[in-house]
Amino acid sequence: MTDGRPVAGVPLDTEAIRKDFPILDRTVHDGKRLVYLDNAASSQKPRQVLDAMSDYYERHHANVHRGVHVLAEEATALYEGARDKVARFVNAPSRDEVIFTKNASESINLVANMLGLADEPYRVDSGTEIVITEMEHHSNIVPWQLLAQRTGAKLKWFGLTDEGRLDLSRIDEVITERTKIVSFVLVSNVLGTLNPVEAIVRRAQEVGALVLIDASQAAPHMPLDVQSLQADFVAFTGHKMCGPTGIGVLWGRQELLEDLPPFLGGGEMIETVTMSASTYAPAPHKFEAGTPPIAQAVGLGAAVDYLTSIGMERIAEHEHALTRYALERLAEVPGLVIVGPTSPEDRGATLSFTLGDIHPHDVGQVLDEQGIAVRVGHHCARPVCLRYGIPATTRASFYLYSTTAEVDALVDGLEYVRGFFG
Amino acid sequence: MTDGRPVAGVPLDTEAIRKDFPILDRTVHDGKRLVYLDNAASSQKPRQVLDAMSDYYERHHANVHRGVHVLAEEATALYEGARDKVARFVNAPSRDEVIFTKNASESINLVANMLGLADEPYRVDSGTEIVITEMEHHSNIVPWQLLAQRTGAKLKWFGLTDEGRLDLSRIDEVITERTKIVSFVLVSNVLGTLNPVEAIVRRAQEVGALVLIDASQAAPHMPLDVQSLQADFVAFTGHKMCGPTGIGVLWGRQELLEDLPPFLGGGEMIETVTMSASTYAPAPHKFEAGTPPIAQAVGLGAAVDYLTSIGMERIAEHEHALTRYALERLAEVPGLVIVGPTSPEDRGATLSFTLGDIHPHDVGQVLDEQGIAVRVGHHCARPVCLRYGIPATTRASFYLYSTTAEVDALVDGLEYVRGFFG
Amino acid sequence: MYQDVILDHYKNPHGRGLREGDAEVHHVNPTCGDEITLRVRYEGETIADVSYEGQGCSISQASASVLNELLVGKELPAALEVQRTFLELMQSRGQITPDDAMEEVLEDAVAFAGVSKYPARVKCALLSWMAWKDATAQALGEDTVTAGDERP
Amino acid sequence: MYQDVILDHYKNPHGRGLREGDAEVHHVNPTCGDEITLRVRYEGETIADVSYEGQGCSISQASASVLNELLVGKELPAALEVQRTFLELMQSRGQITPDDAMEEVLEDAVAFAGVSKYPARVKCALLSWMAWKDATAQALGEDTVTAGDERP
Ligand SMILES: Cc1ncc(COP(=O)(O)O)c(C=O)c1O
Ligand SMILES: Cc1ncc(COP(=O)(O)O)c(C=O)c1O
Repeated sequence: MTDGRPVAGVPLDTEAIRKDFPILDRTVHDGKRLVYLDNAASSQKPRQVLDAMSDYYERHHANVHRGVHVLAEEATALYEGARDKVARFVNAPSRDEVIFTKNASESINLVANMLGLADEPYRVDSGTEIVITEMEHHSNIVPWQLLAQRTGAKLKWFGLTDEGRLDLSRIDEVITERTKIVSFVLVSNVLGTLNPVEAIVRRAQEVGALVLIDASQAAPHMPLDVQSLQADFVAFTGHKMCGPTGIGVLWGRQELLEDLPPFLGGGEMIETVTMSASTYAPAPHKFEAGTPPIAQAVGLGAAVDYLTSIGMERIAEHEHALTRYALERLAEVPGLVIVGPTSPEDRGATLSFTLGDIHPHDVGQVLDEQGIAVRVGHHCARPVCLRYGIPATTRASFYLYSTTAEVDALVDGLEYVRGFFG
Repeated sequence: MTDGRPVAGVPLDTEAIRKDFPILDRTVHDGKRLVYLDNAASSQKPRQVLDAMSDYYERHHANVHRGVHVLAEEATALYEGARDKVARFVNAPSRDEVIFTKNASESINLVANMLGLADEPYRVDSGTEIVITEMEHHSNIVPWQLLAQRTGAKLKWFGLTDEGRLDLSRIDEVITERTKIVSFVLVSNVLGTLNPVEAIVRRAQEVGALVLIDASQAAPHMPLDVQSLQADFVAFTGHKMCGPTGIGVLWGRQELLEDLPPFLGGGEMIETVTMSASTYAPAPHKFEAGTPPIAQAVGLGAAVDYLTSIGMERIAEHEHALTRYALERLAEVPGLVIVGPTSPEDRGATLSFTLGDIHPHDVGQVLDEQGIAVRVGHHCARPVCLRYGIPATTRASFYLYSTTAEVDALVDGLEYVRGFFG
Repeated sequence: MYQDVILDHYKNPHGRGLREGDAEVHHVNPTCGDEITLRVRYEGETIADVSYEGQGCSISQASASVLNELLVGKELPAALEVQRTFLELMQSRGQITPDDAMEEVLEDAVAFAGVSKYPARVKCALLSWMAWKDATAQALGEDTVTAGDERP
Repeated sequence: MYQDVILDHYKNPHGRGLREGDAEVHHVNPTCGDEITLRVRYEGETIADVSYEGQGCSISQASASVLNELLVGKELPAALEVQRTFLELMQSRGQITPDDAMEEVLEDAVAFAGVSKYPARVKCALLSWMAWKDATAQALGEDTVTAGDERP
């Protein structure tokens, strides 16, 4: 099913797609078919991605960039080729704007640290402000808390409405002339909410603040165009988008990457080194200290090829339809309360909920016994739980290989859970 | 050959070992057999390691630590099991002292940044000193230059003798009461020199300075025992020791890891988060922000299993014998000058040299045409070249699968190079 | 893992609620958000009360209830023995099948043996026990709870 | 890739050594440590001299020698055309086989066509050419060297 051009509107052939993912054949707990609904935590990998990495290690591996031998040149071409692929995938104006990191968390920390070390006009220091939101993943909270502590800057945030959306009603008071950076999530990993980029970017631009968009839950699921987002930085992570663990991406606007100081020092990121001083290579290398995640970049490149061959539009449509179906079906379960938008508009395929008084840990465990893998807890976004006064949620999250039959299995599983603890 | 207990003194069966490494079967440039002598840049990977990673992705992948479903538990057990393996491999007193990073460069940057942010008595600031050596890899120079710039601390270093060894004659003037950290390489990636740990550690302890040992070129090649080294931190990298790219290790003494502040913020490294403040998980998790390199840890675990099954003592003996042979054979090549110790004592299996006036780039290229992969340039340790007044070197570096036949091929190749440019 | 004993304690917890105490601690299980606030009251070496409030899964709630049932009225050394035995069982990764001696010490708490196979849930089962040990240390002094740790 | 022409220039470089100039630049190829110090001297728009000192591989040395041979005596616009054509060839990743027109412009420099297949070496071949362009910009002003860059 990865042949031919993807055509929007034509539904995905999930049966064929599932054959690409070896793990989906697995059974758990004495022969129960695996129903994997934990895609917001990490996606599974198609054979195409695993093959690309094996082929890399079995035929082409060497360290990149400095070698004149065949393997070094092949490895470099594959690594830099992956950068080209990722650049095209997010419609980056230049391949040099794509920095490979180890995960989205490092991408965000990289920006936070650069801004703490930068010169004016970017410098975050006391007297300046950082703006995030209450629905961020810890990886988009803690780096800013650390930056605020280290620099004396003030951390502010947008709160949430009861419907699970950003409360932008006081946007002009939250984002002010003192704001240096606004960092927010495109799609929430708990609520599923798709946030209104334009309103936030417009206000940030008005006051001259930079914008970082955490696209970790968007890049895997919908077309992503860094130019139309109009942000300054976009971060995402490989393992959630059919790619391997150990790789993340930071896209940044070229002028910024030129102006901002390096963060980690080491091999690859230098131009010339003496014992007393060094100069740095141009971006992206300036921000890639040490041997990069070569095989992982190759794997991520294969992942974006795979996703592109299916078509991001079609994947988004598939997940949208599945979300609509799941919202309907879950509404049938007594005591189930969705945490986040309850209609399929402007939301991703991530559904968090509570089930009466039954603790999510127990929901998850009993679902697991039936072969259904969901995530339970605060999903690394504890402030969301605090906001809604709940200790934790159960979260089911879909991907291109998810099916309505799996939604049905979830609903049946939840009925069983209710019986068990009822 | 990976069955049975390794017995020191019994030579390696390189023929059997080579069968484990698929890439060593490759031919380059129209059928020339690959002679891979670029192991100091990166090693090749045995099938055992690739299989472990494929099996992980095909059967067990999920995000770690927070899941109650089967896959999440299996993935967590595999990831944390890899930590156990690495802890045993370096004889760490506790598994919690093993931090997974993305590469050795990140490991070193992590320490440098922690010390810049730490409280007394560890804090590096103006008035304090940092000590490194002139034979460091850029990854053990630039992080300290950046730290010195950011904090006002003074960067000092040990120079080199003409023989390619550390000049410790003025050790008491270099390491002083103001020294907070001494960071040095165990085995040089250019000179091959094995450095005298004890003398440096003793002096550092005298003045209460911390010690970081860069074991990137040692961990793959000899038994490593962090307890007998008596250092405070030891850094190394997966891809040079039969493991995958995208993973490095920082071992650190438990009390230090408890006292030192976190560096990167995000998921996994927290205990509890509110919008205004967070508390951090105990080490090692405190230092592992974001989704860790799960599959890469599994691969590294398989790599240390593989190396252990062969025996690090035997690998060291094999490489020592090969180095002795190579030093003898290379001495026959007219115009060839070894840069680094010329006798096999206290050195690793990395041989850098110059060949008359022929630029290393040309040496490397013409060797490559014969299928021989060496590295040329400054090997990310430019100060070494500056010290010896040369623009670059050619470097041949061996590993457990290297053979005397490959040394012979190198010597023949160099003769051809001389003829070509003669 | 959901033994009837566990479900019973979950549905009808013993001694829940915060009452007067000599020391209070608040423990959190960061991986799942389980929380417990726990107070101990001693009369000499005797545990006069263990009161608690918390939120969490059936395992953490049932375990606090079992703790209350088992420890209240015991002398500290005996209580510490129960705690240590429970810890040993929970850290066994499913390798220990409780024998008669263990059952005698642990009573209802043996029902948690199955939980030890689930690493993510072991912390839930231990939350209240760690909190109790911590609260006791605060009430009576650190050495009173560590004294026995060196036993072979 | 090692054409005889390249080896000849390497063994017998043209115009090597630093002589008087209107501007001097120092360029480094960080991936291999190749370095060049290069001076240009102009008489009006005519390149009166390109003198240089450097260390590096045969490719970078031969390329500097070829540059000297080709450019000295040329008018700036013609020299820029040579430079642009050479750049095009070197960035072709082995895809361009020089035709007659290109050979006429590049003369000896067509020998570098094979180098374009080796990404790690392209920078060596371009080092002196980048240095020359930079030195010319310093001597005559930035716009003199970029003027033609917009040509289709
Ligand atoms: C001695 C030494 N230190 C540090 C490093 C850096 O390792 P990595 O590039 O994997 O971060 C290397 C290898 O490149 C090395 O040889
Ligand atoms: C919204 C969001 N941001 C950031 C992250 C962090 O990604 P990673 O753990 O790969 O660094 C995640 C996933 O865990 C996420 O869902």
